Amino acid sequence: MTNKEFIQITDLTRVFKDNIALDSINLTIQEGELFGLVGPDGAGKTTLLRTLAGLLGITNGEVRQAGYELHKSTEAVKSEIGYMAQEFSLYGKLSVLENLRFFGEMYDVPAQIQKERIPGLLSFAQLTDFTDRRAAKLSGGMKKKLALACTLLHQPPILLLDEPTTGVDPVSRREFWTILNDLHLEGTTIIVSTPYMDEADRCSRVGLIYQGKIVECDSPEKIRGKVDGEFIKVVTHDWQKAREIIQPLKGILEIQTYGEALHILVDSAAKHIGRIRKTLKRNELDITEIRIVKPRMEEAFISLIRKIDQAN
Amino acid sequence: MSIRHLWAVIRKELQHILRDRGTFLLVLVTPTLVLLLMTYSLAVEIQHVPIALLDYDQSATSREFIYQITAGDDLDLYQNAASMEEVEDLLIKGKIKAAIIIGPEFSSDLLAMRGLSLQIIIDGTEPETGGFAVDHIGWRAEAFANEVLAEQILASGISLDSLEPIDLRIRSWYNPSLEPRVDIVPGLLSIVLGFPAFSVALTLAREHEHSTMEQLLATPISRIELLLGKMIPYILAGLVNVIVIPIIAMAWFNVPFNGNFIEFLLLSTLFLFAELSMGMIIGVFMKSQSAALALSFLVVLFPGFFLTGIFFPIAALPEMARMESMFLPGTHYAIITRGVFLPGIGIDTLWPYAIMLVILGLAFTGTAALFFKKKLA
Amino acid sequence: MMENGITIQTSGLVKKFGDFTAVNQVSFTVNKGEIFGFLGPNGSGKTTTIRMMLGLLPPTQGAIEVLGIQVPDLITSILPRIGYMSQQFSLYSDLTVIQNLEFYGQAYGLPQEKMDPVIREAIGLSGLNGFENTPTKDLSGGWRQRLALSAAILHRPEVLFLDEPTAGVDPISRRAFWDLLYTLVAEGITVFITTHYMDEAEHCHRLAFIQHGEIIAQGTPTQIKQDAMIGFVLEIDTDQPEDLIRAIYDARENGSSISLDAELYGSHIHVITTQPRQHTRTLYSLAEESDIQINSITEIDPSLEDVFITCMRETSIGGNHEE
Amino acid sequence: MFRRILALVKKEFLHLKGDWWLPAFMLFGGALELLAIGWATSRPITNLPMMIWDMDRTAASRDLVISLENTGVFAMTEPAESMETIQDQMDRGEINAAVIIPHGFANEIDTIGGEPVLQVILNGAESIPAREALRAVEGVVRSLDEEITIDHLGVNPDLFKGFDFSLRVWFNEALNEAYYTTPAELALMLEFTILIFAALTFSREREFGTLEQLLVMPFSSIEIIIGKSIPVILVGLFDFTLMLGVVHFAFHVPVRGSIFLLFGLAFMYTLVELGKGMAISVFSKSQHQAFLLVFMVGMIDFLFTGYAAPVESMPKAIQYLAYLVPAHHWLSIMRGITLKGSTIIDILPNILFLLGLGVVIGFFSLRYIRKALD
Repeated sequence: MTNKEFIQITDLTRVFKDNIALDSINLTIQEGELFGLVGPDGAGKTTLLRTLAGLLGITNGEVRQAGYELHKSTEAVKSEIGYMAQEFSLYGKLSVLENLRFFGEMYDVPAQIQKERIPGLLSFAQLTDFTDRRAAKLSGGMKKKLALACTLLHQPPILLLDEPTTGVDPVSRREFWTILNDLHLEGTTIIVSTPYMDEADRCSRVGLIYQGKIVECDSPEKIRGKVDGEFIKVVTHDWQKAREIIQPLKGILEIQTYGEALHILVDSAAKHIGRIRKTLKRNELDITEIRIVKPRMEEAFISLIRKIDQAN
Repeated sequence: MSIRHLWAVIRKELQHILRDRGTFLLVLVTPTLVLLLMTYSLAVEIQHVPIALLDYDQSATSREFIYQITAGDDLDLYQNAASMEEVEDLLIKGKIKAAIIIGPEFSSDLLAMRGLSLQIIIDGTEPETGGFAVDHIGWRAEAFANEVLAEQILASGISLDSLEPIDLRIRSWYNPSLEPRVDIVPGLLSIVLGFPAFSVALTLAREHEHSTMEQLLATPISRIELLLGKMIPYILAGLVNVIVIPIIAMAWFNVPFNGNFIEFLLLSTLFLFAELSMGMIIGVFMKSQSAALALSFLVVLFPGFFLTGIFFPIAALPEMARMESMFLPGTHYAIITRGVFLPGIGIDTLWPYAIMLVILGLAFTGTAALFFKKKLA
Repeated sequence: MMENGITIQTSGLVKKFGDFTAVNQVSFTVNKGEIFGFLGPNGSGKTTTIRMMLGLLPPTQGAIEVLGIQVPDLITSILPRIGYMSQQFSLYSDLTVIQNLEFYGQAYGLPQEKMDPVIREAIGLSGLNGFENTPTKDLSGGWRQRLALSAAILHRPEVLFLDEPTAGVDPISRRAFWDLLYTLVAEGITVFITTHYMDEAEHCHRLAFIQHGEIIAQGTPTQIKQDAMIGFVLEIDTDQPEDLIRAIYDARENGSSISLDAELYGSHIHVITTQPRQHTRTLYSLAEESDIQINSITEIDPSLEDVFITCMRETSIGGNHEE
Repeated sequence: MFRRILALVKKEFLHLKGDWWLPAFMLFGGALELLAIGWATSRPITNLPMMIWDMDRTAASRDLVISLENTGVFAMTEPAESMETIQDQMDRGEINAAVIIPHGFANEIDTIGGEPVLQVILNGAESIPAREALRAVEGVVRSLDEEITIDHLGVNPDLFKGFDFSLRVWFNEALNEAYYTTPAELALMLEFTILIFAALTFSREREFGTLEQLLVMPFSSIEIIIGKSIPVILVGLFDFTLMLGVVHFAFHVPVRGSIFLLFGLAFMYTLVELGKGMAISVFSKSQHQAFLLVFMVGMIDFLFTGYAAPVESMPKAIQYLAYLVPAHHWLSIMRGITLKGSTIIDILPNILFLLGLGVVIGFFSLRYIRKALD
């Protein structure tokens, strides 16, 4: 089952007029992977997903998915894929149930099987009580869950989700990811793009795409490990003053604010933690907490992008 | 082609129309309502045309003449003018459409058989009413003159009949009194049934504007399925009007329907298919509703009015316009509707036009499908 | 007019749509120079509240004062001092980047000589250098969001209402955006913001949680975290996270006494618990039964997101009338 | 205030720029369409297919056919040999008229006191060409009548000449069809252009959700209305100028009255229609709906303009209603100033009505729009 090469992208290039949106991308995704696609705005995430879904032509390169060559059998491969567009794209005037049925028909799911699957999907998406509500009247999170349910009705082996949780509240977001986790556990191959770095952390592998190229591709942990330097977390009663004091110190690479907490990026934590503590004390600041913390995905993301920018 | 895909799109589209009450009502009612309004406005029988009289003669004969001129419902005496200036003023202000100037020698000339001292002035800005006035004044004047002259003519040994020797026997088939509404109602059908084409163009453009197209394109539906599925609900909406309009035509406007209704439904479906395919092409090319709308006006509505032979006979159009009219489904359908309503002929005679509709429909749908890429860019 | 430094004050705000109460007795004050976060699930009444404060919707009951002016009656007099970025895409999609900005500038009466530098700055801020003449419909979601934000602050308003300004924006831009907000706040601007990013919420001075149209918690992020008392988060490091989480789910379904709220985070599993010691032990034994190797279990701080979710779950999920 | 309005105006124009179709239609569509339709329809009806069944086959019958052909109204098809052919062609709508010349037609003409019979069959399924055909046939027969009578009686042909009344056509001496069709078509095109453009102003912003943003900007509702109006007015007047150019230069329709008066009133009319269009726009929830409403309203107006049928001939109630339709007065003004050379006094009633309607429509639209915006 596992470790089969399910999606294979070779030298994929897509050019729009004078803009290279995808620049010879090579990527292999195993069956059953939950693959996260992250990258700055406009890096090519949506273009890549749309291309995989057969919505955009290929300028150069090859894509093989579930045994199909994309450019040869664009239509046939669509049955193997569940694609969820970034913008809400269900029919607002149709009810939850009608939307589900519509996509069921589109993907040739026999009526009998639709009947069997729909109750499951509804409860899965926690929409059982809203079957007759028009999609336009659903809250943002519910819309997204409905959209996901619509793409799942034909039980596609591949799921392509383009920023499925943007604009969704944390409760719904967590529910959404519970669903994705369940699908992942059932063996569906999922590619999901997201601007939320905590979501990237939930993936089995993360690809960082930048300027149309995959610049990093590894497990979340390994990516986090690629941050140069270490983070020291400091909590004081006056973060603004603390920041002013620490900023000019030697060896401080960056300070990030998290409410009252400061995350200080240094080349070596052991070397600096004592000095920071001393300096703060000298300035009569009460330290509630000071310790070394692991970099978050978000920090890794920023640091990696900056590194590339500097290299250019 | 998968019937299930087709049906799903149709059902979705129907649900969409039905849910939006305002739009639903408008889509369904517009054709019939516009037809009613237009029939009323176009099939008005000209009457009560206001005229003025300027009588320089002021004789018993001229007064008798004036009495006869204004006796009917066709011409109404608006004013007895006292001078040419007054006539002029009335014409410029549009109060009257024609004026009759009775010369000072009107009665003496007439009695001496010297001629008719009569001048008619018409408002050339509205030749419909102007021409009407001329015709009617002319008939009356001729009859009046003949009457006055009859005695003298008889005295000179000429029979009155010999003044009009040819016995012109006019028969107007299908519409004995040439009432405009009888042929305008069937003719207008081809215009008002084109309205659903606008809706088709708009709904397709709307899917683009609201990015529902992206999701739709990601499904395995084929282009033809999608296009036909979008079209069929509006064909159905059109067919509702095809059923309602003949009933109104017969009951309200007294227009005969002599043909076979089932055949008429079939032929109307062919027309709707061809006409809506035109809307489809527009929808495929125009990615915004406003542009789709603008183009529909330009290529569907106005040519539909002027180039399909409803108001203006195709035979009289310039060569190029006649060519263009052959590509308009409305041209062929106008012939069909008139044929089915009035002479009551059927498919056995009308098949060439039916075939034209099918060819146009297929060609338009084909073009739409050809240019409708299942890609976003 | 703004004596005590209060920029926004609402009291007993109620909005009903027919039988449905979208906002119920909402009262809060926002001080000058403060970033006030307004958090709640989709459909909890956030947008309705913002719309009332901007005079777009008349409240059914209650009073609103913005910049010392009664809303909605006198709203027009303060509109030039307000900036607003709506949740919906608030730019004209067929206009280019620069045309949109120019329109905003002119609408807010920016003098011609200031226009150029301000627009230049806004373009730099949204990172759209080189895309000045691109129609906004061709921009990616995150970029559009950034542009809308730059447009909303183009005229340097005194109060800024932001309805999910950073939805779909990448972390780098979000960070730049928050840096900018801090700069603005330092200049004395007041910010009223809704967001679904809980890490952003931690940047706010004060927060209010809203659920079903009612405010259920208010205070600084730290206060709220302390008040919520949700317990601890255990992070489990294992080589077989999928297998372990399946085992946890199975145990829960079999009605075992251990009912744990567990979630998969890549190669880690997070478990929220009030009894960390006991559950650590349970987890080890569960792993042993299923023959799974646990490398380590560490206690980590609950994030504001964990707090938020717990708060919301307590008051059940629903509320979905927002359109 | 002025700068803010200017900003809105500019934005509205930019919307047009983005999509080249729309401005092309808005600015040039009317003029082009007018050119095409005017070209196609402003000509006398000619070439009506006519079928002759000549059973007589004499010089006289051939002369008759030639006179019919010489009218220019008819185009002769293959001659018929039987009634069935005529029936068939008529049913198919292939011919508009048929003339049957019976045996002995020439004989009857030659005999004094004879009764030559001529049968004419008209295709009533197309009443407009049928009437035209009838008129032409009657004309030919009348002059033939005259000839025969003169011939039989041996009288002076001038005797009858004096009995023709003299006819003068004012304002359109040459009976140029374009004179009456094109100004009316111009008036209608102008109405539709303004209505559509005005109807899209708000319905579009509402559909895209940008209306909310517009409302929180420091625009007063009056500023929004003015800002959105100016482009419509400018486009309307531009269109009007262009179309007037087409009418004047391509169709040689004179402008006999004051052109300034014409432009002044065109401006006034534009405002009135604008008010209607905007009210529709605010009322509609989507562009689709706005468009359908414009269509209905436009059609109703069309009914009352008097373009297709004289208002005087309609029932009294409808005549009064017609006074309440701006387009009705506009058409009178248009025809008056271009063809009749009307002065402001001549068309004063129309102007006053238009003004009155403008005030009423403007007042209610403004109130309605402001209420909807606030």
